[in-house]
Amino acid sequence: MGTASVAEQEFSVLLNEQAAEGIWRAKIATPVAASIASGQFMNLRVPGDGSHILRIPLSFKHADAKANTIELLYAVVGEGTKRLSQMRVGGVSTLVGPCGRGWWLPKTEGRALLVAGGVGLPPIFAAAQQLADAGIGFDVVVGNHTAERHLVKEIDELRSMTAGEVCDCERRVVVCTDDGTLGLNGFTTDGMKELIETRAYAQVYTCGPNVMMAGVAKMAMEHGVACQVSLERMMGCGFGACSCCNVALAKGGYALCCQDGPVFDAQEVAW
Amino acid sequence: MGTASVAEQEFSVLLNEQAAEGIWRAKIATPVAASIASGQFMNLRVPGDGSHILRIPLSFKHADAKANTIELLYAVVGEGTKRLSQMRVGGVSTLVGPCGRGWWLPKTEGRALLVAGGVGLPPIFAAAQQLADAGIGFDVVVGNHTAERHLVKEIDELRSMTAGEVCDCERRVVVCTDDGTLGLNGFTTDGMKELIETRAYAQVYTCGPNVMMAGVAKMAMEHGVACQVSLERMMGCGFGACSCCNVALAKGGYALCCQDGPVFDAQEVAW
Amino acid sequence: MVSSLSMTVDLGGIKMRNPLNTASGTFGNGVQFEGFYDVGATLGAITCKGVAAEPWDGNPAPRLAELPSAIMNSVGLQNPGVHGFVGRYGAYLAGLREKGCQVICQIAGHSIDEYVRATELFEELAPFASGFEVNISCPNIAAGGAAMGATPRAAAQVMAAVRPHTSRPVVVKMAPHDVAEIGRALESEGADALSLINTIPGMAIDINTRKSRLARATAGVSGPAIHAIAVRMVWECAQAVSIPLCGIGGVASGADAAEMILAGATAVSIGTANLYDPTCAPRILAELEEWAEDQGVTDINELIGAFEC
Amino acid sequence: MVSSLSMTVDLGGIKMRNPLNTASGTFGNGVQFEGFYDVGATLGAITCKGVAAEPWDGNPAPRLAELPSAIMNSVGLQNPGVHGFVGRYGAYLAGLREKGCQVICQIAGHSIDEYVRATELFEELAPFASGFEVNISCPNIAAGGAAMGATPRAAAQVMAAVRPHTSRPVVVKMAPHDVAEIGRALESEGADALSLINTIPGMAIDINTRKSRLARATAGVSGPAIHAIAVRMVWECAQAVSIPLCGIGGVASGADAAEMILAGATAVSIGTANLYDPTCAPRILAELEEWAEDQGVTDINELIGAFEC
Repeated sequence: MGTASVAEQEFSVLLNEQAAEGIWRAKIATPVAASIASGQFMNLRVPGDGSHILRIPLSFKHADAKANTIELLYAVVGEGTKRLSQMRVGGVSTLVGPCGRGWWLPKTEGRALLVAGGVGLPPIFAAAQQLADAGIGFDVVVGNHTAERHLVKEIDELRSMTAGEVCDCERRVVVCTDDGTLGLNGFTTDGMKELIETRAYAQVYTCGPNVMMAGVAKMAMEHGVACQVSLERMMGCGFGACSCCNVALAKGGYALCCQDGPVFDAQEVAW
Repeated sequence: MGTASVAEQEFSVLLNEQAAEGIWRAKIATPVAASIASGQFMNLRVPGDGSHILRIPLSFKHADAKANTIELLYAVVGEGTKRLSQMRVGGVSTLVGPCGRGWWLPKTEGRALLVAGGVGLPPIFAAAQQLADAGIGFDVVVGNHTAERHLVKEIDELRSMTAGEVCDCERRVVVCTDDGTLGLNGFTTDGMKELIETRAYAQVYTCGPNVMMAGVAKMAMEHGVACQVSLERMMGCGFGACSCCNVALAKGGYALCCQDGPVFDAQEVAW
Repeated sequence: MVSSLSMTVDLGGIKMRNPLNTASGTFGNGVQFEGFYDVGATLGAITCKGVAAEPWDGNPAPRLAELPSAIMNSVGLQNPGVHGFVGRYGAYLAGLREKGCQVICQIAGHSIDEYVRATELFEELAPFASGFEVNISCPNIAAGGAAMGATPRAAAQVMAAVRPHTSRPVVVKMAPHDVAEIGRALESEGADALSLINTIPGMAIDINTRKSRLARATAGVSGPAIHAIAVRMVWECAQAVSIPLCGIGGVASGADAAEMILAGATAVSIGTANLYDPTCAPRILAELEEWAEDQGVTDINELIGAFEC
Repeated sequence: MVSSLSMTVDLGGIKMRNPLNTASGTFGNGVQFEGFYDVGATLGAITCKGVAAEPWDGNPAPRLAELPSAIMNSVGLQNPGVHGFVGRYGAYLAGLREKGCQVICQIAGHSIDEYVRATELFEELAPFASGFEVNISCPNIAAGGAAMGATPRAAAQVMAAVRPHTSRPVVVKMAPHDVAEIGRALESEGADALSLINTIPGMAIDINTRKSRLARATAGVSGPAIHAIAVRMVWECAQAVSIPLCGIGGVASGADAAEMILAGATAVSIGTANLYDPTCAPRILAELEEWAEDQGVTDINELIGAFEC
């Protein structure tokens, strides 16, 4: 059972500030930084309101195993993330993790294409780091509704990220907005289209709204490229105890997002 | 209906600090300061924890109608008062008030005896101010388990309070502790005994633990002195809507602490 | 745009200007809220505290405990009897009627005879009553109360006994169990409407004294904690009967009220929220109107039972 | 001082080292919690997820909603069938037995025949099972589930059918209604113990789409919000039967567990709290022991049903 190693850990807030419209950037100190893998997630308890009993599942942007710190990016969408955004530097609580199954490296030689929509960026950023560390080249498509939602800092970091990478060809980072206020005027699938039709890829990695991932997965399969998707579900526990976060499978039946995912082979999922 | 004038008002925290062991002193700005009378109370909403839906009924020490400020003293006993003690200066919320029926002046000529036990001090302090303003002489007995619980500032203020008072004879302020760590070693009833046996009183005012008030009321009646008691009950609303804060009456049946009290003629109450 | 939206509903003959009502026992008799807002100009109806033919003292203290997102009470229908009630509140309640707010008087009893006697007295003394709510589900009284509404047969007997004594609309306040079966029995005996749910019996034990935290062993749980349970029971009852329902249970927002309406409630009562948020009714009404307009209807009645299964 | 206190209890033949059990469906099959604490060395028993003779897919997504101080789920007993269950978890569960933690396997079914078939398979394939819990109260499956436990007669039929097929202790998981009457019926058909309550059916409606927030119209409410209701039902059931009870419902602290014991529960299951506070069990056990010592008893059994009315 991969989940048997999930533990409860303390965390303390080192940084917690707005990064873009509705998006917050945080840095926490926690021992889980040493064991969490790219694409896995944590389930955070945000103290304060006893009427909201569930934890908040969060993917992460970067984990520093030496410093025992984790960088987070999260959208303030509901009551829980609002309370999280109000946690002060120095505030402490607990998290459960490392949770689930993360990204895996391409099974075949070649370049990777990363497609991030909205707050799907953090796990995509972690995948980029993983690829860079493995010396695998990649291109990135980052999409948002509008310019104000874009995480300029992360996009710059994606452009300059080099750790260990053997640069077989120049990396392309395509930014798009639904309203054309920044970069390509269109959806991430539009940005993905021109890349996948002009470059060869061994693997597509994607995270974002479900409808976007469905489109990305479809396009990847049409081009015969393997595709990994990082799914999001409301979760009761985060470690396989309650079976509430089910994901319908193409072969029928369900998998659990928290335990069998959040990263799935796009072909396994019933879109 | 005296309760028909109860309204919801905003309040903001001007001061909120520890005053003694387990006791906090606060000052709030609120329009209710202009209308609340000595011995009445407010029902405060303390923001933060949605799982605790009830407000917190609090008596007060002093209301400044010109400055629209109210001074509070409260014991941190439960989850609600703990959250209240964590409210920062500048924090805002709402309160319901003015609630209930407060102290009334003695119906006959003469001196008053005030007996406060533990956190029963705030309404007793308000009564002292009311008497002083009316030029009525009074003595005070203040009791606590131990010295660390005593509110030295308030005791000094009770000694020096003079506004309008015609000093027919020197005021006595008797401090007692159950453990003898300050003043008289004994209960407030011990302090009360020597006063009521040596001085003539027209009215006794008391607030504190129920068992103490029962003893004070009994002694007052034995000496033929009228006695007002300020009772405490858990409350659902604070303005007579739910009938949850019932007080058993000597004649049988019940009154409501929030509407018919919190101040009662001791003879009306079934002790 | 509110002008183009009709909010009037008909609760079994009680014509309400809007669906908002108050749960008996959480609203005093209205006058306690006049300092918070103009009751008569705001609500569709108020339901007064339960009243019996003769005065009741109610239960000993303590009557209240706080629970997670809820409270528990065992007031036990303390009331001054019909004569005392009419004497104290009659003039005020008649004034509410004049302002367009319906007044529902709640009838309490320990036995069928007492329900009948109280109904007779109300008929005689309460011309201001728009209709009556028969409480056969109070969990906090020894005889009568919930016992009278525990089975379809017992509930039907009370309704059958009360029915001949008034021509005004009769609503029956139901206990939180077997609402479909009991609802059908009440409808067949001539109930004009049903209100549900009453509080859910619970227990809170002081583990040090081993005694109840309240004076009685059990008491009624109410508040946001029971809202989802109440919505489900309203939906179950709506499938079973054709008379209108008044949805009650943890309503603290326009969204909560909208859920009740979608589940099949014609009217919605605000209960426990009146106690801790006494100005909530005008806000809830505004939120409800805004929702109805967002739904694109011109009449709130189009949304009653519009839940899509 | 813990050494002088005996915490062992007997749940209808299932000898537990302490009263702590886990509510089926909130604890996976135990192994998911090994990273939080040593399950086998800590708990008195675990109750596994409900398993049927053949695999079930469970309900579509979404299966979960958050409510005030509660959650609502409609998992619908997704399970791999007895063969799959034993294959995946048998070795682990046998290990728990060796550590002194009892293993209660939960039996699910859509019909009496399916309950019987699952029982037969467990008898054959699960030597590690200390006993069985028959789930006749799952609110989230179309056939079977709560329907099988809705009436005393239906509940008794399931128990009567299962009883001959195992000599191991049989606990029956009860729905949150009519617990006295149904409890007596189950006792008379040979149930060794009863566990209550299962989740309380509720509804949460998305007022914009007019559809349920979950894939099914209704789902089961659990968590602190229902604790007081559960304690009351345990108390009602304890008055009605002489077999031991396992108290379930919103237990999140030693005090919550103590209330269940005082109300008449021999064992106490931790449910929803396992999900949001997965390390709570050792803490709750320590708090329970501290309370028992404060009460001055040398045997926790002295406190079962010690509520003073």
